[in-house]
Amino acid sequence: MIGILWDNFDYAVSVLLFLIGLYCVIAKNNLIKKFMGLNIMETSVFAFIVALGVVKGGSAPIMEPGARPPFINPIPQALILTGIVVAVSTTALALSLIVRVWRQCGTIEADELRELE
Amino acid sequence: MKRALVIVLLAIVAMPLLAAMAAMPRFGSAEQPAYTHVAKRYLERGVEEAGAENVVTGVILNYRGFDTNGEVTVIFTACAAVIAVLAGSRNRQDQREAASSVPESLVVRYVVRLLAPFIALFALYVVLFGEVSPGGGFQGGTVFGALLIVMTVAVSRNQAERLLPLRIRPWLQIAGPLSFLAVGTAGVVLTGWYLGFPQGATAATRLMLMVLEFGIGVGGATVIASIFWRLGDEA
Amino acid sequence: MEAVDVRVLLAPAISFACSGLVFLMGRNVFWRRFWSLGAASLKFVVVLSMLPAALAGKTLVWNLIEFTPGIGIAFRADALGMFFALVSSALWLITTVYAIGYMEPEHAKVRFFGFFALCVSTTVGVAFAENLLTLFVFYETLTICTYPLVIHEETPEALRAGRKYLAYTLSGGACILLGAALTYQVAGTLTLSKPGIVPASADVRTLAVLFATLIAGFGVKAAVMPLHGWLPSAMVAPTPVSALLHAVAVVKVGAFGVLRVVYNIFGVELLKRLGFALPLAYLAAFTIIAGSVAALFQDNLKRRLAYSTVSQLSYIVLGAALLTPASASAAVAHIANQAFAKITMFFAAGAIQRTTGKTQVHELGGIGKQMPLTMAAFTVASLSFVGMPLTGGFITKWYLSVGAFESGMWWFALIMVASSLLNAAYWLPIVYLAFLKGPQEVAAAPREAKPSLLVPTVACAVWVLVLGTTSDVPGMPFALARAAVEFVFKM
Amino acid sequence: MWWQWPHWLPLAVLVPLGGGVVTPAVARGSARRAWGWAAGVSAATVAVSLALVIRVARGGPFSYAFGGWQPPYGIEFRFDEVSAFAFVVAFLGALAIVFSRQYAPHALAEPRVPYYYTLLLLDIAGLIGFSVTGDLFNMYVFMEIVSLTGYALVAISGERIAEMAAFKYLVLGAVSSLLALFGIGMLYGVTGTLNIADAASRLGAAASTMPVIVAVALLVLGFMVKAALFPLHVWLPDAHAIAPSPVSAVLSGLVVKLGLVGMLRLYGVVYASRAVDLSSLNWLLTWLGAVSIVMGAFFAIFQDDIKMMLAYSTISNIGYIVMGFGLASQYALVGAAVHIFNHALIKSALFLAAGAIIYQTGYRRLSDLRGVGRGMPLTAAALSVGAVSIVGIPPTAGFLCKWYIALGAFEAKRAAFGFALVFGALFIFVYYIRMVNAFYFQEPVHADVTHVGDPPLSMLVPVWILAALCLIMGLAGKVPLTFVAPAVSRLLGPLGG
Repeated sequence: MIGILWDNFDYAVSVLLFLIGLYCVIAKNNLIKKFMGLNIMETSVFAFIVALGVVKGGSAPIMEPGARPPFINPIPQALILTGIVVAVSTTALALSLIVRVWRQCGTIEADELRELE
Repeated sequence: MKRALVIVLLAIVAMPLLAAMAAMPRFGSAEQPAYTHVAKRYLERGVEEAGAENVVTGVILNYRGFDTNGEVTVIFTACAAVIAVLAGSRNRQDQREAASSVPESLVVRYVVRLLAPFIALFALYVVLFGEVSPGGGFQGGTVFGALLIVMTVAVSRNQAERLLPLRIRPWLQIAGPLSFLAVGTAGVVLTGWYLGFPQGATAATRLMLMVLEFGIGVGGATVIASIFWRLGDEA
Repeated sequence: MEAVDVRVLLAPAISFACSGLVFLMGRNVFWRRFWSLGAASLKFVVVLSMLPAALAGKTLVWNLIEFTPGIGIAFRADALGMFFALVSSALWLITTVYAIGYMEPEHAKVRFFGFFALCVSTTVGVAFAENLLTLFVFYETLTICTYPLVIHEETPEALRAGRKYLAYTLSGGACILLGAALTYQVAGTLTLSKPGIVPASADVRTLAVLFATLIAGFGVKAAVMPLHGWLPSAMVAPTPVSALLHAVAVVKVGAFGVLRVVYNIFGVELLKRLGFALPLAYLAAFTIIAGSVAALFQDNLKRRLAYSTVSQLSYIVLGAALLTPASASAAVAHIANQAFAKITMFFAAGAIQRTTGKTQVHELGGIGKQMPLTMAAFTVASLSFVGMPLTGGFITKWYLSVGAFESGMWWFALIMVASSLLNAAYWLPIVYLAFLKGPQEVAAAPREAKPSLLVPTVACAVWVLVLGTTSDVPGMPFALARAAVEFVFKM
Repeated sequence: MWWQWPHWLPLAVLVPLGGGVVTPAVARGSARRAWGWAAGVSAATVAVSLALVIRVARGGPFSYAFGGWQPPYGIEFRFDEVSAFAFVVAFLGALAIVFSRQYAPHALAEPRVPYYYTLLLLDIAGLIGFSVTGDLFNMYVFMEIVSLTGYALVAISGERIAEMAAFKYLVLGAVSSLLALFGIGMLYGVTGTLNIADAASRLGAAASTMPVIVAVALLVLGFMVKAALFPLHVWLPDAHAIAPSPVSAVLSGLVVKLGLVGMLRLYGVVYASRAVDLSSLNWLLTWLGAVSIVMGAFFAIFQDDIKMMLAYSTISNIGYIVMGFGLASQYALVGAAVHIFNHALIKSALFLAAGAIIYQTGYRRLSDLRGVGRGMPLTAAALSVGAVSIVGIPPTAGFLCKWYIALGAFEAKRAAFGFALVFGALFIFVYYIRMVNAFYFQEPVHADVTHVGDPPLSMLVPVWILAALCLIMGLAGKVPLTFVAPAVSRLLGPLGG
C-alpha cells in the first residue's frame, strides 16, 4: 500500500495537513490558534481538490493562440476559488467573534473562558 | 496526556483516509474520471461555448456561474455578519479618535501615496483581463481591498473611507450579488435561463461577463475594507 | 349489516364541542353549567337513539379522516362499543349533575369542566373506535385529559400522584403503540370489526410478544396487578374525578381494551389454541383476591374504594380470559354493573365528605342515621359487590361461575366465592357501622347532602337494582351484551 | 419558455437572497422599514415555494438547468418531494420574521436590526438552496451560507455567552463543512462529476470502493455534526438556547435539518449506485439515534432554563430521525422524512412560544415562570400543545413519526429499536410535564408572572399558527406521508425495499 500511496503522494500530504489542522483545533488552547488550525484544514482540503485537477505536463487552461494541450482541469480551480472566499468569510467572522470575546472577557484562552462561565 | 490522546485519535483517523487516498485515481493521470468526463467538454468547447479564453473564468462565470452567485452572497454574508456582531458596541466618536492616533511614518506614507494609483490600476487590470489571463473579478477586488487597507494603516482612514462613500456603501457592498441578479435576469431575457449567456464570444456575452467581473471586484473590495474597518473600530 | 350514520361521530364530537365551549365561555357560571349539562343530556340522547339499531343487529359506522394512508380515525358502533358508550354517556350525565354540586367551593372550575367533557369525549371515542389506531389515539388523549383532573388540588401530593399516574399510563400507551405496530406488521390491518385479525399462521413467539405487549398496555389502565400502583395514589383527585376515573373513563377503557384484544385482535379460537389466555386468567384471579385483601386494610374510604376497583376490574379481565360465551357475557355486563355500583359508592363517599367532612372508615359510626338515603344507596352498592341476587353484581358472578365450569376450570368459581366473602368482609362492616353502631350524641335529625349530590347517588343505586333484575328483558343493556358475545363467538 | 414551471425554481432561492442582500440598503437604519421589507420578501418566498410544492405534488420532480447548461455540465436545481422542505423553510422563516417585529428591537441593539433581517433572509435562501440543489458543490456553497448566517445570528444578541457559544458553533460547524467538502472532493475525484444524479450513475463504475466509502463516511460525519447527533451535539445546546428566540426557532427547526436533508441526498447517490454497502453505517446510525434520544432526554431533565430544555429536546428528536434513516425500511424512512417537516413545526412553535414568554415576563427559568399559565393563557396553551405534540401524543404531528418508525422497526426486523424509540419518548415526557406543571399547577414564585398578559399579536399569531399546525398536521398526516412516500420508494427502489 505504501508503494501505491507514494504515487498519490500529493493527496497523502493533504491528509497529513488536514490532521495537523485538526490537531490544532482540538489541542490548542488559544482561540486564534484554534482558528489557525482550522485555516490549515481548509488549506489542506483546497490543496487536495486542486491536486485532483493536475495533469502531468499540463498547462493553465487559457486558450490563447499557441496554447497546446494537455491543459489542466479547470473545474477544481473554479471550485477552490469559491472555497477560498468561503474560508475568508469564515475567518472574518471568527476573528470578529474573538475580538468581541476578548473585549468582554479579557482573555481568549479556552480554559480561562471555561472558568469564567 | 490530552495531547497524546488526540494524537492517537488522529492516527486512527489517518488510516482510512490514507487508504482512501492510495486507492484514488492516479495523481496527474490524464485518464482519471475527473479529467475525462465533464472537464473534457469544458476544455474542448469551453472557449466557444462560454465566451472566455480563460476556461477557469468560463467555468466560474458561465458553466458554474450559480456557484459564484452563491460565493458573492457568502462574502456579503460575512460582511453583514461582522457588522451585525460588532455594530453598536462603541460609538463613532471614539473610533475617529482611535483611528487618527495611529503613529505615522512619513516614508511609508509617501510610498503608499505614490504607489496607490498603480495598485489601483493593477487591480483594474486583473479584473479586466480575467477573461484571457489568470485573474478575475475577485482577485482584482482583493488587490483593491488590500490597497484600501494599506491606505488606512499608512495614510489615514478618512482618506481611504472617502473612496467608498458612506451613503452608497451599502449598495457597493452588495455589488456582487446585484450584478449577478442583473446579469442573471438579462440571461433570462436573452436565452430563457437564469445566468444564461448567448452562445460564443458575442458583444453581449462580453458585456455580461464584464458586469459580473466588476460587480465581484467592487463588492469584494468593499466588503474586505468594510470588515477591516469594523474590526478596527472594535480593537 | 353496516350503515353510515353521523350519530357515531356526533357522540364523541358533542362532548368535544362542549369542552371547547366551556373553555371559551366557562367563566360565566350559567353558561358553564348550561353547556355541561346540555351536552351531557344531548349526548346521552344521541347514544340512546342508536340503541334500537344496535339491538336490531345493525352497525353504524362513520369514517372521519384517514390520517395515515390506509388507517385513519374511524368510528363503528358495534354491540360491545354501544354497550360501553351507553354506560359512559349515562354516567357522564349523572356525574355532571353531581360534579356541579360537588365542585361549587373548588377553584379552577373552567379547567375542571372543560377537561371533564374532553375525557368523556375520548372515552366514547374509545368505545366507537373502528381500529386499534383510533382506539390508541383516544386512549392516549384520555391519559392527557385526565391529568389536569387528577392533580386538580395542585398540592405536592397531587402532583406526585399525577406524575405516577402519567408514568404508568403513558408506559402502557407506549406498549399499545408497539403492539399496534406489531399487529399491523403481522396482520396487515388494524380493524376491530372482525372476530380476530391476527393470522393463525404467524410465528408463535411473535404472537406471544404481541399478546403480552397489548395486554400489558391495556392492563395498566385496567389496573391488573402488578400494574395497579397508580390507582390508589390517584385518589387525591376530587370525588367526581375519582368516580369518573374508577367507574367510567380510565379504568374501563383499559378493561374494554383487554376485551378488544381478546375478542377482536386475536379472536377466541386462536387464543384457545395458543393458550395465552390462561396466564392472564391466573393474573386476574390473583388480582381479584389480592385487591380485596388490600382493601381490607384501608381505613381511608376512598382508598378502600380504590382497591376494591382494582379487584373488581379483574372480573372483566377474567371473564375475557376464560374464553367462554357465558364468561364473556359476564365480562361485558360487568362494565355496567361495576360502573354503577362503584359510582354510587364514590358519590356517597363524596357526599359524606362534603356534608360532614369525614373521610376515614372509622369515623363513619352512626352516619346512616344522619344520611339515611345516601347510606341506603351505599348499602345497595355494597350488596351488589358481595353478589346478592337482584343486584347487578350477582349477574356477573353467576355468569362468570358458569363460564368457569364451561371452560372446565371450575376452580375459578371458587375465586368468585372467595371474592364475595372478602367483599362482604370489607363492605358490610361499613354498613353495620353506619346504621347500627355509632355515638349516640350524633344529631338526631337527618342531615342529607344537598339534592345535587343526593339525587345522582340514589339514581345510580336504583339502576344497580334494575341491572340486577332485568337481565332477561329484551331491549335492556344485558341484551346488548349478549349481542356482543354472539358476534364474538360467531353464534 | 421562461414563464413555464421549472423557471420558477430559481426564484425560490433568488427572492430571499436578493431581498436579503438589499435589506440594509433599503432599510437605511430603520428597524421598521427593515421588518416591512423582510416580511414582504419572505411572503413572496412562501408564495413561490408553495407553487413549487403544488407543482411537484401534481407532476412529480422537475429540474432547472442554470444558464441552460444541461447536467452534468452546469448546475442543476432539482425539486423533488424532499425539496418540499423548502416550503417549510420559507413558511417558518416568514413566521419567525413576523415574530421578530417587536422582539428584535427589544432584544438587539438598534443598528443590528436590519442586518438581523438580512441574515435571516440569507439563512432562508441558503436552506432553500440546499434543499433544491442537484449539485454537490453547490450544496456546499449553500451549506456555508446557512452556517455563516447561523453563527452570526447566534452571536447577534451581543451577550458574552452568546459570542462564546457562537465561536464554539463556528469551529465545529467549519470543521464539519470541511469534512463534507473533503468528501465531495473525493467523490468528484472518483466520478469526475459534481451533479448528484450523474454521480449516482457513475459511482458504480468506480475503480475502487475505498475512496467512496471514506467519502461517504466523511460526508455523513459532516452532516451529523450539523444535525447535532449525539455525541457530536456539543455545540448545539448553548447556541440554540442563547440565540434570540426567533433565531432559535429557525436554528432548531430548520438549520439542524440541513444535515438530515443532506443525508437523504447522500443516500440518493449511494443507494442508487449500489457502489457500497451501507448496512454497517445504518447499524451505527440506528444505535447513535437511539443513544441520542435517550441522552437528549437525560440532559434535558436537568435543565431549568426553558430554552436550554428545548435545545436538548432537539437532540432527542434528531435521534428519532437518524434512527429512522438507520432502519432504512420504507416505513421508517417515510416517518423520518416526515418528522423532518413536523419537528420543524413543533420545535418552532415551542421556541417562539418560549420567546414570547421570555419577552413578556423577563424570566427564562422554569422555577421563575411558575404560574405563567394564568398570566399568559394563550401562549402557555400553545406551548403545551407543542409539548404534547413533541412527545408524540396522538393525534398530534409528533405522533406520526413515532408510529411510522415503530412500524419501520418491525418491518426491518429490529423490534428492539421500536421499544427504544417509544420508551425514549416517555423519558422526554418527564421534562415536558415539569414544564406544564410549572406553568399551570405550581404556586408562582413571582407574583407579576400571573398577570403579565399575552404578548402582542405579532408574536401571538405566529405562535398559534404553529400550534394549530401541530394538531392539523397530525390529523392530516396522510398528506405528508403520501407526499414523501414516492421519494422514499425511489430511494430504496434499487434495493427492492
